[in-house]
Amino acid sequence: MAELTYREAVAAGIAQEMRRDERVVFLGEDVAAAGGVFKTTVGLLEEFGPKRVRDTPISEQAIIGATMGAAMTGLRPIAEIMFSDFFAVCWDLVANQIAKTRYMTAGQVTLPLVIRTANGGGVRFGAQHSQSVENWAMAIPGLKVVAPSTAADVKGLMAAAVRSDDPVIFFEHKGLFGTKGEVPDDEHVDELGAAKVLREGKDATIVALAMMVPRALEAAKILQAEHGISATVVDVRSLVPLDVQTILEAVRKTGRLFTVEENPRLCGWGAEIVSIVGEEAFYDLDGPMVRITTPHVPLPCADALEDATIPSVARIVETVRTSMG
Amino acid sequence: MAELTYREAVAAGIAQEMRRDERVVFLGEDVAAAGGVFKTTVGLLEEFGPKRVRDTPISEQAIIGATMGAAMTGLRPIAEIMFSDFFAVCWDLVANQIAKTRYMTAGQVTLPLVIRTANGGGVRFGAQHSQSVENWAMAIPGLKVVAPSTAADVKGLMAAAVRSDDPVIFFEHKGLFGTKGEVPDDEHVDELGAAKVLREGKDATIVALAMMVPRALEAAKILQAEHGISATVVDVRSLVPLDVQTILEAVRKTGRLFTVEENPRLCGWGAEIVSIVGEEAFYDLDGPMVRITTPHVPLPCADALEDATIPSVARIVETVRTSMG
Amino acid sequence: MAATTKERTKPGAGDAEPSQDKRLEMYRMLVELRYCEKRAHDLFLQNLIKGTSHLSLGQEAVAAGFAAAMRPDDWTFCTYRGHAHTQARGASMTGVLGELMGRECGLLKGKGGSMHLTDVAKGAMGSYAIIGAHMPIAVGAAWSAQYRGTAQVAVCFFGDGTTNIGAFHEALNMAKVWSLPAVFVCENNLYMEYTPIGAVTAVEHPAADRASAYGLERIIVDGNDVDEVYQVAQRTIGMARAGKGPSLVEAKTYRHGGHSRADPAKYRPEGELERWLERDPIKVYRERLLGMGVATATLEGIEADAMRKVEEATAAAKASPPPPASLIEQDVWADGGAAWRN
Amino acid sequence: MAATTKERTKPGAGDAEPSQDKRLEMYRMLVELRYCEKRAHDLFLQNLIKGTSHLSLGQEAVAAGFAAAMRPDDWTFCTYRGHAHTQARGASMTGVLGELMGRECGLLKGKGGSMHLTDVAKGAMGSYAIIGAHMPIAVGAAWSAQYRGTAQVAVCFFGDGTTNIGAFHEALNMAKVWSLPAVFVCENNLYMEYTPIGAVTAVEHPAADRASAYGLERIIVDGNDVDEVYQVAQRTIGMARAGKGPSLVEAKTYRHGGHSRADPAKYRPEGELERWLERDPIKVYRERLLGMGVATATLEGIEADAMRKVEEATAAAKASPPPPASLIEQDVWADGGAAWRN
Ligand SMILES: Cc1ncc(C[n+]2csc(CCOP(=O)(O)OP(=O)(O)O)c2C)c(N)n1
Ligand SMILES: Cc1ncc(C[n+]2csc(CCOP(=O)(O)OP(=O)(O)O)c2C)c(N)n1
Ligand SMILES: [Mg+2]
Ligand SMILES: [Mg+2]
Repeated sequence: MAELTYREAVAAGIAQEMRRDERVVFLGEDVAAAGGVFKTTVGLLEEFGPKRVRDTPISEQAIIGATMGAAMTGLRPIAEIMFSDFFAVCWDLVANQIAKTRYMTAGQVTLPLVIRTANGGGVRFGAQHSQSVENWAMAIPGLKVVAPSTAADVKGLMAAAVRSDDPVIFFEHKGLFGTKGEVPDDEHVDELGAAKVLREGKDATIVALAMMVPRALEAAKILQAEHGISATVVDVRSLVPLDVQTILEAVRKTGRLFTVEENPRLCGWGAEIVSIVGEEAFYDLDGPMVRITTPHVPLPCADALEDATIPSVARIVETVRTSMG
Repeated sequence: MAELTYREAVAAGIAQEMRRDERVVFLGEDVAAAGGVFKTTVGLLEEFGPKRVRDTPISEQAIIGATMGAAMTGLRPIAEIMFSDFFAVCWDLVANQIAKTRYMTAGQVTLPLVIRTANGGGVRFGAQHSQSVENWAMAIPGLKVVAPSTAADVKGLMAAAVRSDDPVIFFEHKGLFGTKGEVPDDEHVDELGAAKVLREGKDATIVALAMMVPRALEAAKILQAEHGISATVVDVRSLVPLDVQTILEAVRKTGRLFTVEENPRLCGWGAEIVSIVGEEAFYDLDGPMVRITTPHVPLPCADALEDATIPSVARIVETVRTSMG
Repeated sequence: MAATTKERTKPGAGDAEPSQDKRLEMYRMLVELRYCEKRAHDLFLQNLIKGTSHLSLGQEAVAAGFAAAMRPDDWTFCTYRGHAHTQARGASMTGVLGELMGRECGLLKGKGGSMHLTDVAKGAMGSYAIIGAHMPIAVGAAWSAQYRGTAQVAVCFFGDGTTNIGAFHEALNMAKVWSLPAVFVCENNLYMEYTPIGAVTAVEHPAADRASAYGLERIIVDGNDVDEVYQVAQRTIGMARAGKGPSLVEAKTYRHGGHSRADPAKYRPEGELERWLERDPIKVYRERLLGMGVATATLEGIEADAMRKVEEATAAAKASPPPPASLIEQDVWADGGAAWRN
Repeated sequence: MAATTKERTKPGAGDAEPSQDKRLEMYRMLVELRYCEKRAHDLFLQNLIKGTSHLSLGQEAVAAGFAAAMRPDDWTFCTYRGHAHTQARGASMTGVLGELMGRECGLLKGKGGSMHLTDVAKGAMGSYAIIGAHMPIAVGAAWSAQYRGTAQVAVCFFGDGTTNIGAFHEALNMAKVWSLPAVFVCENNLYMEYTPIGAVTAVEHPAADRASAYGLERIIVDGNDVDEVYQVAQRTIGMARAGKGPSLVEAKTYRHGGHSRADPAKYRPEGELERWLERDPIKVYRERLLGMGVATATLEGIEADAMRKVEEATAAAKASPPPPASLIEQDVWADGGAAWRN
């Protein structure tokens, strides 16, 4: 086990798969010679050469279209969309073409591809470079959706994503790039669709994703220490497929559900999980299900404002505490 | 009162506003000379001339960009996106530019504009021309979102949308264009953000939108007649602003919530409403909250398949009955 | 990268004329595509085809000329107006008509419909219903061919109206920069849906006048002359296969009917259709073949074969049941299913 | 619409030279933009500016030359690299530095940040952070001017890399077809972020070599020569104002620093920066003015004024508090609030 940053784990995951399989190629803006604007892909050009690691024009539609066309004709491409906000300029290729083509062709087309992207806020980039858009992808049938919270998960889920024969949208969190964690040196392949219970409690279940995971864990510690509330913390990790069983089980044990989302309030993944629980575990609930989200506003830029907008440890603690009475 | 089709009500609503205010202009593909591919805008070119009613190239980004630029400099444009699926080719302009610019500029920019679009399925157009994407718009802070179910609401909400100083996404349902209803001849201006209780019941609340509204109503009749279940039916009409009070009130009276959505299952507006109710009216609930949705698949094309995919009257009846029973 | 823009508007010296066999093969294709498309039209009128559909009547020579020049493992990417292109690559006529009618025997088992005809086994890599999307997708296929060194070529068809959408621009630039084996073919039929292309386009030739913006040669071809199309196809596909990069071809043609099912095409100036009917690609080609000494009986035989094929396909498609509801939750994922949760 | 493509690479006869007053006004602008941008760089290093920022050091002559040719009610649309363009239209320097520092006095009260500088009252209609988006938005403003008959002009600045995105293509075509009063100005600084523009573009001059695809004149200008920029601006804005439609200008220039805060710009070939520093727009212009007989003291006076202005603005911005949290739920809607429910 080596300690890697979340950032380094990205290249480690990609490299592991590129070594294994020649069909894996990688493209994006400034990803090759420059190693990516977040330095997540440093070293890939050097190891795999310009045939497999390609810089593109600023043409997101061409990037994602090329990814799809290559995937349907025998390659297993990985594309980078620099900021997840930019999905909006190529959403047709993602949501209407890649997601639907296998279904529409009754299975004639297989699309083993990964689109990885820097998601989320907290780094003072403003409303067009800070969005959490994992719910955009989750709402589209035909896309698998992953959002790791640790370096090890980055590597392991990247490998799983590359090996999947389905299109996977891989959300890396900008606010986590600098965080460190133990990552297996050897081949490391995780599983899509498995949530992780990071902490077991008996009073409440807190479900979180990506950068909200460390905050939820921290909040759980405080809730225990200062308020005697014992909380289970679940890292969802994969929105599609969704590990509904792990979540239901946690809620059945604790009787209360809290979700912590970075995306704006309406129609997030938290609403989906609340709805599933509200139908399937209704009689196990001891009280309201509460979503802790960014308010339904674009993300402001100034540090003072941004920090007060995205759910914080304090807000999680406060919300759970008040709601638990 | 004249009887108009839902289709005719579109042009009636636009014409009413264009007569009143010279700043209202209208643009889109094949909307002028041809009157629109759904014939929703027949007669506008003749009445208002080519300066105010403009055919565009097949350039959705340019259409929506131009709409925004015109709105920020003194006009009140209405744009057509022919099929709502095509939002995906101009989503950046809608979700990142139009929705966020007022907020990012601390209120310097005002965007009084309407984007109207043909939404929904049931007409055998296949997965790229049949989506219900109102949840895409609802998930973006800064957009108002309307989806009328009757001809009168089309005219009245169109007028309200044009008069709103905020950007409004106006979803017309393809499956309803041919339906008829009484529409006020005189100036008719409805209100954004008001749901309508179409039927009062005491056992269950069914919340529906657009083409699902007539189906929910029909289902409520059958539930009453054949199963003795008395259901309130709420037509949401406006997703943003959302008339939460009307919905909560209905649920408080009936104790049960069912939502009927045409969009694929995950992260729809139904999940949002369930989540609000599951937090704010939890103690009024007598049983699970149930979403009736299209399964999480792209929409198949063949009539036999499409009809079995979108929620039907029979499926609504069956789901409510089983769940209440 | 320097712009080297040569201009060429006709097949020139070095473009090989089709052989006599090739000519008869193309005539057969033209006639089959025409008869099948007419049958599709009839099936609409009988309400056996629902939804929408976009016919290629009048534009068959583009599909036939290119298909005749392609290798079986080359790829076609086309639009919602793709019945002809898909069949020209060898897709089953029963599969096409069945798909239009929403039957289980359809190429896509009824899941896709007329706008999405696909037959991967024949290299018909899909019909795409959102303007421009397939152009970058074709770029990706060409990239794959280049990467794997297979000498396959991606041929991508699109309309004049499509030249005004962003994806067109991005795809052509990237194809040229990466020097990919792709041929982009604009079928300029003078109209987008109902609006004349000239009313919404800054240049006269929507594709050809923009070739130089991508460092490409300016190529215009008579899209109603299958021999000419074939020659340009041979040359541009040959260049792509030889590693000489992409081409952009503008084929001038005309659709005889409306844009789609619902369109009576009243926006056309008087006499325009009649003038183009004079230059109907099948009429023109039939006369040419007769003039070259092909026996009337040979052509009539081909025509009779085609009519029989259409009748058989129609009957087979009609006999096929509607697709079973079990298909609804199939084939979202590569495992064959649609589960998004455990 | 026929393509009439003339070529012009320099301001020609009929392009009015700037008056002496205009020249001094432009020199003042250049120096202010330069000093302020350098200050922004210092404030980064002191960690008083968070997030990212994109400096225009070296590119000031484009902003100054165009701004000097615009009417107060004309509109500027620019990119995340927009500090200079926004200030050139008259936005407050305190407002700019305050915004960069996330202070309440910021032009956007801290809500937008460095990539979104806007001052509608001055015609600075926004800085847009997603490549290409503002080009169609500028089209809309130009449409509004044409519709209302105000003779206003929309001037839209963008980078070389932006010429490869779809929105560029759509915007230019529509602007030409509608003959709108817009001037599109490509600041070709040789790089997208870190990748040389030549490596990802099918033509040598990413904007000028594509003008003909939109029926536009080919215009290249030395973007480091403010007089030349001013002359081209006068001419193209004048044409737009006179109802003669849009223009596309390619201004060759160079950024002295990295792409953004984080970028040390190591990808540049040796000597490149040094060669361009020789042609620094301020250096060049100062020498020209002196050569024309302007007194050294006059220029030094301008420089001292500018430095004082920067000091004052810095102090004012530093003194401004962080924005209050109450702003978070303000100004989503025109009513000033953020309520999405009752
Ligand atoms: C992005 C997008 N915008 C609009 C449409 C609707 N539409 C379908 S076909 C068509 C006209 C296309 O014209 P052209 O490219 O000339 O092709 P043709 O139909 O003439 O073959 C339009 C506007 C679409 N499918 N996708
Ligand atoms: C759609 C989109 N893709 C990528 C980016 C990331 N990005 C920001 S600036 C930039 C380079 C732009 O280059 P150019 O247009 O030459 O402008 P310059 O920065 O040189 O002024 C890129 C790729 C973006 N902001 N938007
Ligand atoms: Mg056409
Ligand atoms: Mg640049």
